Amino acid sequence: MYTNKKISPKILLKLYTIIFKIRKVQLKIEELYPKDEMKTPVHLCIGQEAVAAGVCINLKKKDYVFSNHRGHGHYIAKGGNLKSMISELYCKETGCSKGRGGSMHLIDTSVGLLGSSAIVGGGIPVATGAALSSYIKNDNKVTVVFFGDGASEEGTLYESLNFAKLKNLPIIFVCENNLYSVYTYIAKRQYGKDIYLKAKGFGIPSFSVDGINVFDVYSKAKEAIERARKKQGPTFLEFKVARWRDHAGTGDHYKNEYRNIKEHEEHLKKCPLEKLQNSLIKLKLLNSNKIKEISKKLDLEIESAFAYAQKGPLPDKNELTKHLFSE
Amino acid sequence: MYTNKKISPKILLKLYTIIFKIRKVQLKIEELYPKDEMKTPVHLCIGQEAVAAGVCINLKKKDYVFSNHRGHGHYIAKGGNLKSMISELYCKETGCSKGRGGSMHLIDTSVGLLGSSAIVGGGIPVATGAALSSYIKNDNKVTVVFFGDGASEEGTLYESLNFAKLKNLPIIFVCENNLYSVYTYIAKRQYGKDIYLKAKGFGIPSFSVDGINVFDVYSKAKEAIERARKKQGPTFLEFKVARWRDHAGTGDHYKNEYRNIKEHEEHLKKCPLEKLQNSLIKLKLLNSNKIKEISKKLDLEIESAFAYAQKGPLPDKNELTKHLFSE
Amino acid sequence: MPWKEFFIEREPGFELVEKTNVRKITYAEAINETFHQMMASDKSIYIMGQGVDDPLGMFGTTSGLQEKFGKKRVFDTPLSENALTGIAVGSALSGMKPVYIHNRPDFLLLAMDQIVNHASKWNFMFGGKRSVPLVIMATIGRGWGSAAQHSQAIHSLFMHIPGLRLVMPSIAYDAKGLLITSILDNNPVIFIQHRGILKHKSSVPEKMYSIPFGKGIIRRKGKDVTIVAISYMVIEAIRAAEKLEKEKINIEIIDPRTLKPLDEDIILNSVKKTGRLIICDVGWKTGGVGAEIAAVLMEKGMKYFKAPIKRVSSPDIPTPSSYILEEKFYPGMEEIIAAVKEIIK
Amino acid sequence: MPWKEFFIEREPGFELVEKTNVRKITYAEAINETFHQMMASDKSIYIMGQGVDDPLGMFGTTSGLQEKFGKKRVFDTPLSENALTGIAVGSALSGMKPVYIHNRPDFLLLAMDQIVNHASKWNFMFGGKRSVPLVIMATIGRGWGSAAQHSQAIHSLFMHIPGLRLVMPSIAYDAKGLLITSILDNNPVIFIQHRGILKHKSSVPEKMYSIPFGKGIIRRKGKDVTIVAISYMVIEAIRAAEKLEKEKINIEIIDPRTLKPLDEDIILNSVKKTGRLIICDVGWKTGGVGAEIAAVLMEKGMKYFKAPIKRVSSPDIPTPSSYILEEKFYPGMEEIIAAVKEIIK
Ligand SMILES: Cc1ncc(C[n+]2csc(CCOP(=O)(O)OP(=O)(O)O)c2C)c(N)n1
Ligand SMILES: Cc1ncc(C[n+]2csc(CCOP(=O)(O)OP(=O)(O)O)c2C)c(N)n1
Ligand SMILES: [Mg+2]
Ligand SMILES: [Mg+2]
Repeated sequence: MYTNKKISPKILLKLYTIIFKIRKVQLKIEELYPKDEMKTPVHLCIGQEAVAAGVCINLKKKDYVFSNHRGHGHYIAKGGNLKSMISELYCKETGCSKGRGGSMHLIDTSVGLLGSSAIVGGGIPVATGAALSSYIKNDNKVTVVFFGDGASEEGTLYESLNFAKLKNLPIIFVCENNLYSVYTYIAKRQYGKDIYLKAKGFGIPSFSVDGINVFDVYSKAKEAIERARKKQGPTFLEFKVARWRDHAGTGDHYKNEYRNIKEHEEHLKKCPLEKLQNSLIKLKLLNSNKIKEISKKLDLEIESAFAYAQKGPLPDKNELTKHLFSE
Repeated sequence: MYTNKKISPKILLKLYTIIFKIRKVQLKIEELYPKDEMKTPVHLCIGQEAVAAGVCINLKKKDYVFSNHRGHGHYIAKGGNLKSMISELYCKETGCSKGRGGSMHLIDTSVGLLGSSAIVGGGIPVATGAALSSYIKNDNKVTVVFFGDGASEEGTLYESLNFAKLKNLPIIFVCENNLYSVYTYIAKRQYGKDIYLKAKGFGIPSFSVDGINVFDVYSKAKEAIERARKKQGPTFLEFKVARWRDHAGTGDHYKNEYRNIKEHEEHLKKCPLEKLQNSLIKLKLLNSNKIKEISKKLDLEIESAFAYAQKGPLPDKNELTKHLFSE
Repeated sequence: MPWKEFFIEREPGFELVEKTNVRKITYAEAINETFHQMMASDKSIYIMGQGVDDPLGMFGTTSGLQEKFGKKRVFDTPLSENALTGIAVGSALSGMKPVYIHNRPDFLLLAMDQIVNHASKWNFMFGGKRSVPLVIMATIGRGWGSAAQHSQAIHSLFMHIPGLRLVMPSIAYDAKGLLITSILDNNPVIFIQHRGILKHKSSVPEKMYSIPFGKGIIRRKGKDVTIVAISYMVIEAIRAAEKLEKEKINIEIIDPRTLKPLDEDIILNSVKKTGRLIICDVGWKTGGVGAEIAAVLMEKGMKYFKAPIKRVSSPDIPTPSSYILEEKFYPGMEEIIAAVKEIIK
Repeated sequence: MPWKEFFIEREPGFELVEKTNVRKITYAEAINETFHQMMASDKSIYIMGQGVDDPLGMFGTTSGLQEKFGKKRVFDTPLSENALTGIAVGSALSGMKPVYIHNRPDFLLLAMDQIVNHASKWNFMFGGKRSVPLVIMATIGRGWGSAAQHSQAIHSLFMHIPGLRLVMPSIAYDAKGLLITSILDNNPVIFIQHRGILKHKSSVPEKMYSIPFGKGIIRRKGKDVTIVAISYMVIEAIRAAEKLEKEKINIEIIDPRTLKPLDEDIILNSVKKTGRLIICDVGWKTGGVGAEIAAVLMEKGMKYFKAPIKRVSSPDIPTPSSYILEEKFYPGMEEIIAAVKEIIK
């Protein structure tokens, strides 16, 4: 049983709800995607939910988060408006990016989500820049940037680490190591499996954490965010997770061709939602009624978001060039 | 006294001659540069000669070297043709790059010098590619790439380290840490002064070495090159050196404005040529007559190279677009 | 995602080359066959890129290569586009002939330093001492909300860079012949494909053949208006021409096949006849290849023009994701027809 | 190195703006003054770049800033051009107004990913939710054997990218007014200077003033031939015009000042009068800004042209280092005169 005495029941239930919500939204997308109404590539984060939830719960609303192509979880965990997100997937004017961005470009500035880049590694320096703002303005905000193991092969990461350490910026580099970049296993792209060691060489406190165990995620992120808030500089957190689905789209069609099936099956046994749920049941914080209640509430919220998205208006063709420049 | 019992007298004298030669060539350039006949930016490596000499003496002629904007020493140490180099500085058709490259773009393919990039960090992946050739072809060559502390801030270094380790390539990354990029001290660009730690995070054997002490340079480079030759993969060597002159051009005009003068004066006391000379005198390998003899021989060679360069023909204006493509 | 289906639908119902007895294969198959043949013929060729050995085999273009030529000559790479380009350059300097394949041109923006500052200049900068035989390939994405960072057609940037070749074949036959030329060439080549044509079939001889750089081809003879169509736009231009034929408007279509070098003469000769030119590109208008083609043609043949040159290209905005906006963002048959009608007014 | 002397020598012996009582300062001084004034007026502006606080102060343009505004708002950077650009973007998204200064445009090639994939697209890609008020500056190098990697004029690449502004002032007065506009603008601006004009003086008011984007200026009135001259080429064009005047050839010179947006009307109006256009650029010819200017002018005003447009630019090769080749590589007064004589034939 995963547990951690320092986490309050209230937070534990909140974590559970967020992880459950991310999972449910993903499954709903997966269910409806074959209808071809969400005409935008989706990158599901099923299996990785605990990272987004465990990190973001430690952030304040004003804090910044930057995400990547696999950004649904980050968006939801930071409190992004669900209706706007689903509408973006449906390519609607009511989408968070007004139908200009699609699933890979989510934003909700009202909760500090300043955007997500689909260029692997591209969001890392951008996030570092937000942290630089906080350093210059002394506004006491903390920035978190999410990226994958693949992004740790891009030079921008190291350039950003160097700069963040140099200026002692309030930023947490969160690497979700799900072992794959598209269909390519990490061993074909890097030596060793431990990415955090590379960040360590830059003098940055760096840790490898089980990303399935939300208790660990929560605690490590909390420490890091507190350090950043106290002007003690950046932290690098590598979370070991698994991608349960195909790189993009639904299911995992080519799994026999690109996966080590045995390893994968081990991963599938370790569900972050299930683990947390079992722990909370043992802690008497949850029971089947309570679970049903949460589940129902989430279903209602999600269904209403999809309904909202489906009936929302498409962008106006005559506004094609709008938003090229800001006035 | 610097010494190392494992280095043969023959090699010690050769090292001395090479360092002396690099120094003398630099001083000659510095002497004649104000005449404005070498119409190309020069980046003198006075004070850093032991690195080029101590590394390259361990290489075979067929081995590859890639250099950067501060490349005179690397070129000479690898055995590049001096007449062609000086002619290049004089912008002549007889130059190693036929007057198309200038001081920052030296090449001598007959001794494995495949070129030098003046984009900081640009030569690192290119060199890694030459090592990849050796890996694919199994040709038993070793590649060395020289770059400065500034280059360790460019993402290409880390991308290259990752790839070199992944494929176990026969390459030595040689970082000449002279503490400055132009007029910017390292502390304004990086956290800490130890660059080799960053390479270590990539699983690459990485060392910090006194670059003034040619015995240490020689031994560490020898080990690394032997390892590479035995297919044991890449090595990262950081040599601590000092740049005695201005970033570009002659003298050190702005030194009071950008240098820590006290630190600099300490550096100026540690001359690689003088240290080696004193050691060899104590080892009875040199005496003042022998020094004079070597000096004279070098002067003759250098003078003849300058004479050759000065009287060589300029490129033909009508061949302006020649060499754009290779047939 | 239904990209593939989307584009199969659009396959034109006509032959792009003369009818022959030669077997018909897709563009992707032609590329794949060329790789197999070239790699067998020259041991210095190697292929790398993200996913070249994965189940999708880079749209099928790299399928079977690793099995045949081994992991040293066909390998997946880390996500390090700039360094990998430099690595390709360095290997080219030392005797190899690298082919570096990218999924999309968008990622070439990470490698501009190595492409422009290094690959394109090495031969010149060192007085011809070492050249860079390197082929960089990428496939323009399109549609299905790929949006601003995954569907750029940035080939025009390379048009401006001395020392590069820019190759953009539109049919399988040319893809094979030009890929062979590209690999045999001693210089860096940017070879741009387009998702919209990878599944299109045309007659492709089995034997190896080379199509020279700088040789355009007339895809369709006509006398009223000349259309220069680039890459996928050839398909749209042909459709437009077939429709216009019914209205007795007779279109000549020229596929330049390589933009750098550009076959100026073939366009000029056509314009001598038609007096009217429309340039259809898959990228943005301002500062695009269409601008250069227009400028050079006017320089050389102003007197032949009966009307100003027109450019049919995407508007100067990032690609929007919503399909309703995509539709308008991508010009096609209808925009070409409208341009033709205007130009003959 | 004697670069500076080299260029001072070339300072034109004439006023570029109307004679006034306003004090005359150099281009570099005008930039420096603007930074001082703007930073004092808006705390969200900060300046970074390699060497902005070093003894040379980026050709003097950044002198005294760190002393005045502190190390948080004026700082030297690591050599990490791509990440630093992204950092500038991120800070712009979160309320700052960064000015990122590079020594030379060559180094922008390392940052194309952040400039093109990120800065230029963020506002559009997110439906206008966050904009990127960012100024990126670089000074084109020239001469003294700087060679292929240290003297590129690659501004034309940015001409092609939607979402960017491209600003290239040729005199101190415009430098100040356009820098103010650039910093005040809510979008990414590429601001390109040229070493050959940084020491040139012209009348510059002390007060702050803004010159709108997309407004060219007639530097010299004339009736026979229109010359559009970009950046440093304005100087060469004026010299050519003065010489030609003696032969009774009357040149009108237009300085577009910003290339993106481009003041097409001012050029068109001039061509209506002269019927002849020569475009003089500091970069390569093929696919350069000259191509776009030629293409769009022909689109809009073909009927006014009495002769084909000419482009005076560098040949399509990397910059050679040898001075004898440099001389021929860089077009100037003589090449402009030759082009004029041909165009009026
Ligand atoms: C610079 C760049 N190169 C390649 C791609 C294509 N691409 C999109 S997502 C992806 C996988 C990235 O893997 P990782 O960073 O581990 O994230 P994950 O998908 O596993 O969450 C790749 C290669 C890209 N978007 N950007
Ligand atoms: C990518 C890039 N950025 C900036 C420059 C300008 N520049 C030329 S040499 C140099 C200093 C580099 O310092 P370092 O790598 O330590 O080498 P050193 O000059 O000390 O030998 C700089 C910044 C450049 N050439 N390339
Ligand atoms: Mg991954
Ligand atoms: Mg240095």
